[in-house]
Parts: sequence; structure tokens; C-alpha cells
Amino acid sequence: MTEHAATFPVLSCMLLAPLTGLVILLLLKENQKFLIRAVSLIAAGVSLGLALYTFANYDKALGGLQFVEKYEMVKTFGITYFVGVEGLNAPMLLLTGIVIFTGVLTMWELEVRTKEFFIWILALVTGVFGVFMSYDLFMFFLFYEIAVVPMYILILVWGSTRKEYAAMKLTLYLMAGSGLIIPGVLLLYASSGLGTFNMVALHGAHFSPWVQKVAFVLLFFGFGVLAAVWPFHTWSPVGHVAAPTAVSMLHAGVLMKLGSFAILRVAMFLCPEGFQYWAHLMALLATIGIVYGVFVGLAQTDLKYVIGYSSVSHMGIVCLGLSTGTIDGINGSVFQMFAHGIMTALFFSSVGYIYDRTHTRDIHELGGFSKIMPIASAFFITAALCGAGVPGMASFWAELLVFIATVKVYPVNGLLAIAALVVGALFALRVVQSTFFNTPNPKFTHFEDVSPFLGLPRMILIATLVFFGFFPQTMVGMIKSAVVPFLQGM
Amino acid sequence: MGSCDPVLLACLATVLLPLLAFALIMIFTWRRPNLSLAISLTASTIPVIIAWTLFFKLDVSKPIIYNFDWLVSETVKVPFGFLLDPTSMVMLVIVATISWLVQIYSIGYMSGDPGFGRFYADLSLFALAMLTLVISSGLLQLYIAWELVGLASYLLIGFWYEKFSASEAGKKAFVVTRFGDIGFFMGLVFLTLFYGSLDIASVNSAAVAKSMPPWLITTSALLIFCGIMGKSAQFPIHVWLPDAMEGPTPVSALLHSATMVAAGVFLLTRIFPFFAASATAMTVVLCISTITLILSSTVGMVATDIKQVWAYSTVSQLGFMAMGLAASGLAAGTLFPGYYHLTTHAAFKALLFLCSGVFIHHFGTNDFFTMATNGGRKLYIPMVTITIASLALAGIFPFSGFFSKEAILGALAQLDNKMWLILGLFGAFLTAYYSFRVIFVMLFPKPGAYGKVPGHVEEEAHSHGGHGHDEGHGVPWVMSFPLLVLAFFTCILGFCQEYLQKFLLGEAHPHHIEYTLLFSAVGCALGGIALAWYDWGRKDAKCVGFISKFPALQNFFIQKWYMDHFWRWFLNTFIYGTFSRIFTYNDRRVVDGGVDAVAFSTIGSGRLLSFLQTAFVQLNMLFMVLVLAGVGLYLLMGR
Amino acid sequence: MLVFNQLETYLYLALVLFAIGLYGVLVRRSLIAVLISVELILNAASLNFMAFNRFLAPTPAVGQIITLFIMAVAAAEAAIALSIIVAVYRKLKSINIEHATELRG
Amino acid sequence: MNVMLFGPELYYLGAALVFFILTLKRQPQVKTDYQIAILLAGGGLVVTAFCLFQHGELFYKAYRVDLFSQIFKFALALAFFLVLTISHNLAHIEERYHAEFFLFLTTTTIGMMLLVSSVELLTIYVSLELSSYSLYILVPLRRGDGIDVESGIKYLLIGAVSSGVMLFGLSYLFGATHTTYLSEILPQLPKLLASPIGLLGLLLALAGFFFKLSVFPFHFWAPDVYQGAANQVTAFIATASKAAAVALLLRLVALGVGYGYHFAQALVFLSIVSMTLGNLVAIVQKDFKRLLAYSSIAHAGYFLMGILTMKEAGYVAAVYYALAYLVMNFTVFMVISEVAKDGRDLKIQELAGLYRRSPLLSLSLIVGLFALAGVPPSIGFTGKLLLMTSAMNSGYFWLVLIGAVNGTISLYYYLRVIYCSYFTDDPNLPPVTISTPIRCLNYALIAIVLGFGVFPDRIVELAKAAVKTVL
Repeated sequence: MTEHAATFPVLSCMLLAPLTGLVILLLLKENQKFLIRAVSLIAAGVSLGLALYTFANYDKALGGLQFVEKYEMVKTFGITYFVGVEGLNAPMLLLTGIVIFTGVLTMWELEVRTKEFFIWILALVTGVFGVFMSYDLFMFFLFYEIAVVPMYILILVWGSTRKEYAAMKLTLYLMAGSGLIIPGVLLLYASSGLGTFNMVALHGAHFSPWVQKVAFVLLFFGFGVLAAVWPFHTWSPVGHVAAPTAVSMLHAGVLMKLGSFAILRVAMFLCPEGFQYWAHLMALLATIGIVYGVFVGLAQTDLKYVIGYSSVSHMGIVCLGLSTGTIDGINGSVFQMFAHGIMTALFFSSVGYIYDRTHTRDIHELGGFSKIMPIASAFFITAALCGAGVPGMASFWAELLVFIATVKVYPVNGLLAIAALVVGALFALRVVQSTFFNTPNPKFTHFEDVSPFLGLPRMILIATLVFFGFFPQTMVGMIKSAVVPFLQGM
Repeated sequence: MGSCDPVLLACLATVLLPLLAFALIMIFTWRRPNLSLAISLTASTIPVIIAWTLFFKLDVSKPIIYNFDWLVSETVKVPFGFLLDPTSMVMLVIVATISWLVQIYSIGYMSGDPGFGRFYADLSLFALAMLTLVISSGLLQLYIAWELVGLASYLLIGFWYEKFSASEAGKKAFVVTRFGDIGFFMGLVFLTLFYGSLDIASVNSAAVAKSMPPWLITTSALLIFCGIMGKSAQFPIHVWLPDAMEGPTPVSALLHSATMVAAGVFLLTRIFPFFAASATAMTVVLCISTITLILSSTVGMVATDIKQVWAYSTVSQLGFMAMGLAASGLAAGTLFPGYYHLTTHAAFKALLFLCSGVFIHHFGTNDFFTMATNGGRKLYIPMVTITIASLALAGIFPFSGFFSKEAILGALAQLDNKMWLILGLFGAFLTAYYSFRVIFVMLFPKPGAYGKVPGHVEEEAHSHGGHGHDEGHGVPWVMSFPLLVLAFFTCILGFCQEYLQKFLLGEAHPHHIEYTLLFSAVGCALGGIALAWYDWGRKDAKCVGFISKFPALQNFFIQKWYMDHFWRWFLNTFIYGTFSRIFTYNDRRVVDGGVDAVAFSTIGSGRLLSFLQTAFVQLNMLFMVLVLAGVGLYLLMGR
Repeated sequence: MLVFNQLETYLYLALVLFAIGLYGVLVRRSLIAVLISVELILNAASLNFMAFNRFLAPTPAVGQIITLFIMAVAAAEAAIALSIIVAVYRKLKSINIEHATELRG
Repeated sequence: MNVMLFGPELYYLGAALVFFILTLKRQPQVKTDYQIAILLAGGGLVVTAFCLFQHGELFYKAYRVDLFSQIFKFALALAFFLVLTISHNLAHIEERYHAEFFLFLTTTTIGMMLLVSSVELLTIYVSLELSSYSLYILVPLRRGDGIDVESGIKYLLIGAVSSGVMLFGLSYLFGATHTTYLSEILPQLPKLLASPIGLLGLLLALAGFFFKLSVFPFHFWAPDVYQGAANQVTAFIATASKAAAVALLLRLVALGVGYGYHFAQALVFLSIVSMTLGNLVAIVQKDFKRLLAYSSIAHAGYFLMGILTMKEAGYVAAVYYALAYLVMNFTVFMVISEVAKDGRDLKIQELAGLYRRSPLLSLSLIVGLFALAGVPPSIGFTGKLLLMTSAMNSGYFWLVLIGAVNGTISLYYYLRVIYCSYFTDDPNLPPVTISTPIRCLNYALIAIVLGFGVFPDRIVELAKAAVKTVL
């Protein structure tokens, strides 16, 4: 693909903003809470701004990689610092920016070990940005792990239910995933014979079908663990339940997207033949995930478990779209990555607000929250409806695209997935009903509603959802500008 | 593009004003009743004006179409646009007017309700969705509006969410209609993939038949009809509509009788040529709608809750419309009869509900026996209007219902198989019976005589909301005004037949009256009324209904043909009982268990291997030597 | 006497020595005995060196020098080993390996 | 001869002499001794750095001075210095032995320095023994309840036997090739590997080197010694002697040409078993140093992964990782010896609440452990990935796969340690106070571990140049 160098290093700044914030935080004292929050908010804000800038200023007509920066890192092994923006990762960068910004706002009231918390959050975010923007396999993987590991500490210190178990499980599971990714990546590196990790260059190399098949399956499952591809999803509900609010937001909102994005960016991009070979498996697992997720979610009573399983289902949709390998499908699934990211962030921030007050997430114990805290429940209900695929929200379009593409390629899977929507609606409404409707639980009636300040991040999220629900073309056009050449490349 | 075009601006205003109102109220003014009311009313009044102006001023004999790109992917191209043709114009007027009337009515009905602002926000949301649905140019846009209408219905049914039954009903409505919509969606997917365009105009064109094989057309048509079944509460997924009466009565009047549920039938008329292209599909429609008609009329006969009666009557009338359309589809007729009935029905059914709303509001009960015994007839305006409406519903000359029903029966009569006609007449008979059952009970109450009526419990009605006023003037004008307007329409619509026909079809068929049909129809209606009189009206009526002669049957009807039981059983057995439980178990035990097993076995193997490090240094050295020897041997062999 | 005048003899001898040494190391329980067996191994090695040197090496000196070095190193080793053994005896009141079995797993 | 060539060794010989004199004093002044020691170590660092780019041959070509050896000498000097910096309280070594501790530490350093330069069998043997024997003495030097001497005697026995075995092997090599110069022996490898004697010799000779690197099956000493020896001594063994062993092996392998398929397979086998065994057993350890011992066994496996590629890239990666390992492993040991001020063995539980007792130490602990586990952005991650890259380049797919999976396993026990230090707390454990120099040391180490992890180019290029000199 064509590359257009950046006039000034936007992406590096985007990457350095959280890093700088982190360094500043290291120098601050634990008791300077406001300063700590402010610094991290500014850091997040700067990166969000830059993400918006890239999203707005990306020239769709020009296409290709833009804002490119390249520096040699290790000549001997052909490692370069190679970042750029195209239609595929611009939405992801925007997503990350929005989620981290709102996440920091959401955790504004955190009092326990504030400094460390924001340090780790910023570290994580740096990793995420790095993954989305880097086009060098080595750096890609490096950032990938940076993004994954802080979860352990974040969950362990600030988490809630069964956190030791969850944190260890999550980290090891994802690391096992990298255990598959490393050989896959290195196999590609070695068999290309180019001695470079530069993805664009590797894309030019002609891998033998065997290599492609092996590498693809390794990469697919390796990254699939993070994308909660069935049956490698069980870490995700447990992890969500244990994680603190902002971490859940980042994790479900952004980290799981890392997995699916990597499947697209690395696995499918570098081994098309492998993809052709395994596509049916992908579609199958994705479909199982979709159906399975909603049905298991139907039986959960812990709010976060419910959301966790809905994420499994929605990520299944993403994966399904990818597996079609058509323009519509990939448009849809990237869009879905974005939409679902925002949506789950909204979910978790609302749940987090309620949980922080009531210290329970059992939907039978809760109830009537529309009366107690109408705004907070409005937020949650919006998210739930978005999850149920109600039009006017971004995710509706994403699902529409994916389903149409899927029915075209895999009719059975497609129809099954569509049918699962009913159950999806059922379990979304079931949660809404038993949490927010009916008569309030007297224990909780004294809690006050979301303050405007804390409402702000949720409003931002809803606004994003609705905006892209009404103007899907802004997103789809962006994605399409990259998908078309992408598929020609395959 | 032509943003200077006044018609386009009008359309945009019609759609966007309610949206604006919804947003404003939801974000800012939902705590302020009056402000919200003002906003919402403005946003609903302007569309009414627009609608009527367009209806009279605009010449839509050849459709006016606006299309803008909304989403352009590869095969998926979704335009956002408006299609103004006779069909949509009429519906536009209906929707705009009734929702406007209902909003006025609700000022009185909902006064003092804590959720007043929210109520009007939801009404605006509904208006937005419904208007978009009516004038949308593409099926996908229509589907989106369709879903939003469902959403609004969900919010409004569950408006009093503290009531478990209400929130439950809302959920039920959403999920059941969604169940149908899935079919609709699949149908659209098929059309997209195999036909390529979802533009209503082109779907109705003959090109479809050329580019799609018949079986595919039938499949798509039936799939889309699933959506219609859901929305228009056709058997077997009609079960949500009666429960939907949990919502405030204005809502029932607007959504669940006049407009939203009619959207299904509207869709049927919208792509009537497409449906007509497949005889199979039309036959299926005919069967289902007939079953619906009979089922709901029979249930309506035994209901004691006034809203339930009208709810089931709505279901039956929707079935009746569908019958009409299907019949004319099969007999190469026009969409006029069904559509005409839709129009008239919108008026008189809304009227029925609003009247009942007055009673309910006044007596604080839904049981019309109680209302009657508490002197419901003394509320003159509603009493008169409800009687008019019932006459229309029963199909008595000169009220609108008479003409539209007669038209539908005419369409049925054109079928070779007269069985349909007979069933239709039977339905008309039952309709007349149950509607006048209500009316006679209300008019000639017999206190203490209703003890034997199944489902009715003698209760002392508590005057609702502490209105200190005595009967007669107990109705605030904001509530009585809409009644009068609607009553007016109910009376005159019948004589607009030619005009409407001309408007819809371009040319008016000479209205030749088949007297046999006419008399049989009127006969059925009168027979029903007479029976009602015999059972409920006359001085020494037994007040149990003829149906009590057949207790089994009566019970069957009271249990609503056990449809609710069936669905509940289905849900519990399959969804929750089987899939959900199995998958959950599998998730916890098999999938997750497997993961944990791997982890623990790793640790176990570590513990096992740690015994290799014995405390006896010599054992270790022995091991060392042996391994060394092994490697040496391997190398020697490999040499 | 040809037997003494050919390489193999010495190699086999060394091998035997080595084997004995290894055996001793593995089975004797007394630290001193183990130490002696280690010395045997070293001697086997030096014998090898001498033999190879005598029969094959281009320069006659190499093997002998190595052997000398080995002697020195062995002496040092013995010294250290003995000193540690003394320490062991001080702490464990025994020089039997079976008593030094604290560390395991 | 040019003195500069032999500069470092001479310097440390002098240092050893000084320490020897210090040992002769009647009553020791611990403080001054320590100051002298640290000064000398620092000087040594300077000297080695100064001689970094010397190259030439000494002692009838028995001793090669090239960038390769000099880099490792510098690494050794660094290790020596670092270990001395954390030796300010040798709580578990009686005060009158402190001077001797310094002395033997110096001598073993000298031994290793000689080792990395020597290219002749006898030289290798002697320098190996010099380094080993000093360690044999250092290990039981600890004041303890018996496990010290036990570990000492075990170390000695296993060491003696394997060196004996090695010597026996060397004798065969000598016999098969009639020379003691590596430069002449290794070119004849094909012939050697063909003849049973040569093969046996080579194998037995490798035994000695594997013993130093604690590769399976020569790893048995490691856990006991790590646990039994004083923390500082363990630190030295864990850092310096590893580096030396890697250097030696690299020389052997790099000089050789045409090790056959089977030989490589044998190494693959040893590598896989070492890393798997090490990681699995480490999971169930309670004593922190013992755990690290097993992790070192696993790392020996990783080192082999680079060595057995028999390609330049692999050697470069191995050198890089050796240096990386030195730093990150030392980071962890520093934390140990700082937390266990009284020199006791550190149970993992005793790290409880470290984040409260000393945030800085807990941070360095996390950084060090994550580096060992190969988590970015750390020197360990980069090194490990480079190793695997080279292995994959030589087509060892399964080796890489297993290595990667092993990385996951290892993460588990590292995380357990982090868990204890970060998330469990024990109120009656006192805060850990650390002196300013140590504080600076912490910052420096963290900076190095992270910095060179993200920007490894300098080191890699250096390692490449070094490797070129031995090829």
C-alpha cells in the first residue's frame, strides 16, 4: 500500500501523551490526588484529540497509509518503528481515545492507591495505541503484550469478586495466547526470508500454503483468545466481573478489539491463503460464540457476567464478519468493533456507578433503579438497547452489514446468527427489567443519581453511539477506504 | 440537493421535529411537565398541519421520491428518503392526526403523573418513528422505523415500570414483535442478496418477478409477513397485544389500536404488488388472518376488562383487514378494501379506546361491569361516542365501519371458495355481539346481576384521582374534544369512499352494490346485536352470555385458546430450560473446567518433577551420568 | 613386551580407572572415599594424556605438562575438598553423605 | 607483550593481592575493607572498559583477546562490582571472613575472565577450575545451620565429578586431534564426530561447560547452592558464572564447523528439557532463591536455543541475552539481599507488603521479574524474542513453540512472587530502608532494563561485532 510520511509526528505524540503522563505521575506524591487525576485526564485528552485529528484529517480519497513514521530500531533483525494510519485502524485509535478519556473520568472518585492505578492505566493505553498504529510485527507484538500485562495488577489491586483467581486466569490465558502468537509471527518472519518485521514488506513476500495455514491457525487462536473467540472466552466474563470499572471499560471496550483487529491486521493480511483455508472454522466458531453467548447470558444473574457474555456474543459477530472476507463483512466487523467498544464501555461505566453505591450486582437484589437513579439507568438502558441491536445506534449498522455479508457467504451461520438476535433482545430486556423496573429495593432508595460531572463521560459515549447510528457513512466510508485495497491485496 | 424544495422540507420537518422534541425532553426538560408538554405538542401539531396541507394540496398521482445515501457499502446500499404516494399520504394523515389528538387527550389523562415529561418524550419518539415508517422510500429505512416503533411501544407499555405486570408486558411486546421482525429482516436480507434493491418502488415493480424465482419470492414474502404478524398481532404471535393494554390508555389508543399495529397491514399494502405476485404467500396470509379473526372475536366475547375487549377486537379487525388484502390479492383486486378498513378502523377504534379511557380514568377500574353498575352511562359524551364507535365497529349503516366491512366482504366474495366469505360474516357477527355486549351492559346496567359472569369480581369502585366533580361534567374538555373529533370522522368517513378510492387508485370504481352480500352482512351485524340484547340488554336478561351453555368452550375462550400458556411453556421448556441451562452448564463445567484442569495438571506435573531433585547428591549424579550416557548412545547411533 | 608398548593398553587402563572412579563417586557414602574416587577420575584423565602424548602427539612435552598441571589442580582440589569436609564434620558431626540431606525438591 | 591486552586480569590479580593482605590483619575493620573493595571493583570496571577494544593473542596463542572476550570481561567486572555494591552488609558471613569473601570473589572473577579468553584446552581447564574452586569456598563460607556446608559439599562433589569427566573428555579430544588448541581441534569436527573417541570426548568435554551453565542434566547443584549460599554469593553465581559459561560455549560452538544433525538434535533435546523442567519445578517452590535457581535452569535452556542455531544471529542473540540476563537477574537478587538484611533465606511469603515497605524495591522487583518472564518493554522480552527469532530462522519450529509456551508457564510463578510482594500484606513486617546509593542503583537498573529493552540496537550491534571476532 502507498505510504505518505507525516508532516509532524502525530502518532508518536499520540503514543507519547500517555507515556509522558505516566512519567509525570511517577514524580507526583500519592496524596496529590487532584493533580494525579488532572494529569492523567490531560494525557488521555491529548491522545483523544490527536486520534480525532487523525480520524478527521485522514484523506480517504488518497487512501493508503498516512501519517507514516519510520525509524530503524534493530538493523540486525530488521525491526523498525513503523507507524501509520489507514481506514482500518483510524476508528480503533478513535475508540481507544474515547474510551480512555471517559474511563479516566469514570474513575475520578477512586481513592485507593490512585497514583499507581493511573500509572498502570496509562501504561496499558500506551500499549493499545501502539498496537493499533504499528505496522512492524515486532513492535506490534511488543505493544500487544504491554497492553495485556498491566491488567493483572489492575485487576488484582482494585478488583472485586474472586480477583486473585480472575487476574491470574486472565493473564495466563492471554499469555498462553501469545505463546501461540510468537511462533506464528516468527514463522512468517523466518519463512519470508526478507529478514524484516515490516508488515507491508512481509505482505509482499510469497509464503508457501503450508506456512500460511500453520501461521494463520496459530495467529488466529493466539489473538482469538483476546478476542474471546469461542471456546477461549471463559477468561472474559470472569475478568470483567473482577475488574474495576475503568478497567472493564478499557478491557471489554478496547483490549478485546486488539484481538480481533490483530486477526484482521496480521493473520488475514499476511496469510490470505491460510485464511481461505480456515475461514469456515472461523465462521463456525464465531456462530457458536454468538448463539452460545446469548444463551449463557440468559442464565446469569450478575450484571457484569451478563455483559461479559453479551460481549462474547458481539465479538462473535465481529469474528463472523471477518470470516466472510467480503467488503461488507469486514466493514461491518470493524464498525462493530468500534460500536461494541463504545457500547460496552457505556455498559460497564453504568454498572460500575451502581455497583460502587450498592456493592451488589445481583439483578434479583437490585430493582426499580429507574426510580432511584433515573439518569444512571437511562444510560444503562440505552446501552442495553444498543446491545439488542435497536436502530439509531451504531451497532445496528454494523450488525446489519455483517449479517447480510454472512448470509451471502455462509447462509446457515448467517441465519442462525440473526435468529440469535431474538434471544439477545430477550436477555437484554430481562436484565433491564429486573434491575431498573419493578418496585425499588428499599435498601438502595437513598442513593443519589449521577452528578452532571460523572454523567459527562456516559453522555460522551451515548453521543458517539447515536452520532454513528445516524451518520454511519462517516465510519463505513473510512473503513471501506482501507478494506477495498486490503481485499484486493488478498 | 434540492433543499429549497418545500415538499422535501415538509417531509424533513415532519420527521425531525418529533426527534428534536424527544431529544430536548429526554436531555433537558424531562423534569418539567409543562415545558415538555409545550415542546411535544408543538412538534406534533406542525406535522398535522403539514400532513393535511400535503393531502389536499399536493398531487401525488405519480409518486414523489427523494433519496439520499445513508450508508453505502458493497452490496449493502441504504438510502434515506421519502416516498410520497397516495398510500403513504393517507397513512400520514391518519398517524399525524391521531397522535396529535392523543397528545391532547393525554394532557387530561396523564395530568399529575410523575413521569409526565417522559411520557411525552416517548410519544414524540413514537411519532418520529411512525411518521418515518409511513413516508420512507426504502424497505430498510422502513424496517429501522419499524424497530424504533417497537422500541417506543416497549417504553410506553412499560411506562408505569413499578408495576411488574407493566414491565413484563413491555418486555413481552418487544421480544414477541422482535421474533416476527427477525423474519422480516431475513426477508430483507434475501431481497438484498437476490434482488439487490430494497427501494419500495422497484420492489413493487414487475422487475422482481423477472430477477427472482417464484419460490424465492414466496419465501421472502412469507418472511416479511412474519414481521407483519408480529407487529399486527396475527395468530400465533398476537399474544403481546392484549398484555400491551398495561400501558396508559392513550397509548393503547394510539399505538395498539389505531396506528402502530396497523403498520403491519400498512406494510402489506405498501408492497401489495410484491405480495400479490405470490399466490402461495397470499393464501397463507388469508388463512392466518382468518384464524386470527375468529380467535380474537371469540375471546372478545368473554372478556370482562373493557380494554381487553377492544384489544381483542383490534386483533380481529387487523385480521379482517389482512383477509381483505389477501382476498383482493388472490382475486387480482386492489388494495382498497383492506386499506379503507384500516382508515375507518383507525378512527373508531381510537375513539373506543379513548372513551374507555375516560371511564377508566373516572372509575379507576377496567372492569366494565363495575363501571356500568357505578353509573357509567351518566358520562354523556363518552357514552354517546362509544356507542357511535361500537355501531361503526359492528358495521351498521351509516357509520364508517359499515362501508369498509362491506368492501372487504365484497373482496372475499370474489374468491371461488365461499368458505372465506362465510367465516368473514361469522366474524362480523361475533364482532357485533361482543361490542354490543359492552354497550348494553353500560347502557342498561343491572347491579348485582353480574355475579355469575366469569372473570368479573364485584368491587366497590373508588373514584379515581379524587376528582371532586359529579358525573356528567366529569370530563375535562381536553379529553372530550378528541372524542368529538374522532366521532365526527367515524360518522363521515363512510361517505368518503369514492373520494378515497379515487385518491388511492386514481380512478373510482362504480360502486355497484350486491344486495345479497349487503343484506347478509347487515343481517349478521344485526343478529349479533340482537343476541347481545337478548343476553345482556333486555330487562330480564340472564347476563351470562349464550356461550355459558358450552362451559368447555367458554373456558377455552376465557383461557384465550391457551396461546399464552403455550408460549410460556415454549419459553420455559426450550429457551430457559434446555438451551440456556445446557450451555451454562457446559460453559462452567466443560469449557472453563477444561481450562482449569490444564492449569492444575501443569502445577501437578511440577510437583511431580520436583521429586527428581532428591536430597541424595549421589542419586542426582547417577541420573546425570545416565542421561549423559543416553545422549552419548544416541549420538553414537546417529553417527 | 608389546602390550606395554601400544596405546590401547593405556587407554583401556584409563577407561577402567575412570569407571572405577565414577563407580566410587556414585556408591561410596564416606565423603573421603568419594574424594578419592574423584582423584581416580583425574588420574585416568592424566594417564590418557600421557599415553596420547607418548604415542601420537607431535611435540613430546604437551601431555606431560598437562599432567603436571592436573596434579597441581588436583592437589588444590583435595585441599579445598578436605577443608569443606572438615566444616561439614563440624556442623553435621559426620562425614557421611546420607547425613547431608536437608536440601531437596 | 602488550600489557593492555592482559590489563584486566593483571588488575584483578593485584586486587586479589590487596585482599589477601587484608585477610592477614588481626582484627578486621569491616567498613574500611568494604570501602577498599568497592573502590577496587570500581577501578576494575574502569580498567575493563578501558581495555574493551583490545585485541591480540598471548601465551603462544593459548589466550585470545578480542572484542568478544573483552565484552564478557566487562560484564564480569560489572557483575563483580554490582555484587559488591549489595555486599555492604554481609550479615551471614562472619566479620573475620569478609576479607576472604572479597578475595575469593576476586579470584573467581579472574578465573572467569581467563575462561572467556582462553582458546586452549589446558588453559580452559585451569581457568575453569580456578573460578569453580573459589566458588566452592565461597558457598560454605556462610554462617548457617548446616545447609550451607551441605550445599557446599554437594556443589563441590558435582563440580568435581563433572570437571573430572570433562577432563577425561578433553584427553580424548587431545588424543583424537593431537593438539590442545581449539582453533585446530574444532575445524576437524566432522572427523571427530565420525570417530567414537572424538564424539565421546566432545560430549564429555561439554559436560563440564553445561555444569557451569546448569543445563539439564547438570543442573542438580543449582537449587541447593542458590539456597544454601549467602545471598551475595548466589547473586554472583547467578550472574557472572552464567555469563562466563555462555561465553565459553559460544566460543566452542562458534569455532566449530559442521556439528551434525544429531548433535544439534541432542542440544535441542537438552534445551527443551531444561526449560520445561526448570519452569515446571519452579512453580512449586517456596524459597525465593530456590525458585530463581530453577528459573536459571530454564534460562539455560533459552541460552542453548540461541547457541544451537550455529548461526551468527543466534550467537548475537545469545550474547545479548547473556548480558540482559546478568542485569535483570541481578536486579532481583539485589531486592532479595536488600529485603533480607539479616542475610536469611527469603521465603516468598516474606515479600508480603513490599509495595508498602519499600515501593522502589517492589517496583524493581516487578521490573526484574517481568524481564525474566519476558514481558515487554524489557531487555528480557527483546532478548528472548531475538533468541526465538534466530531459532525459528534455523527452522526449529517446535523448539520455539515449546519455548513460547514455557514463557507462559514461567509467568505463572513470577506472578506469584509479584502477587506476594504487591497484594498480600503483613502488618508486623517492618519497612525496608535503603541507602541512597542503593536507591540510585535501583533507578539505574530499572532504566537499563527498560531502556535497552525498547532501544536494543546499541547492544545488538556490539554483540554482533563481538561475535564476528570469534567466527
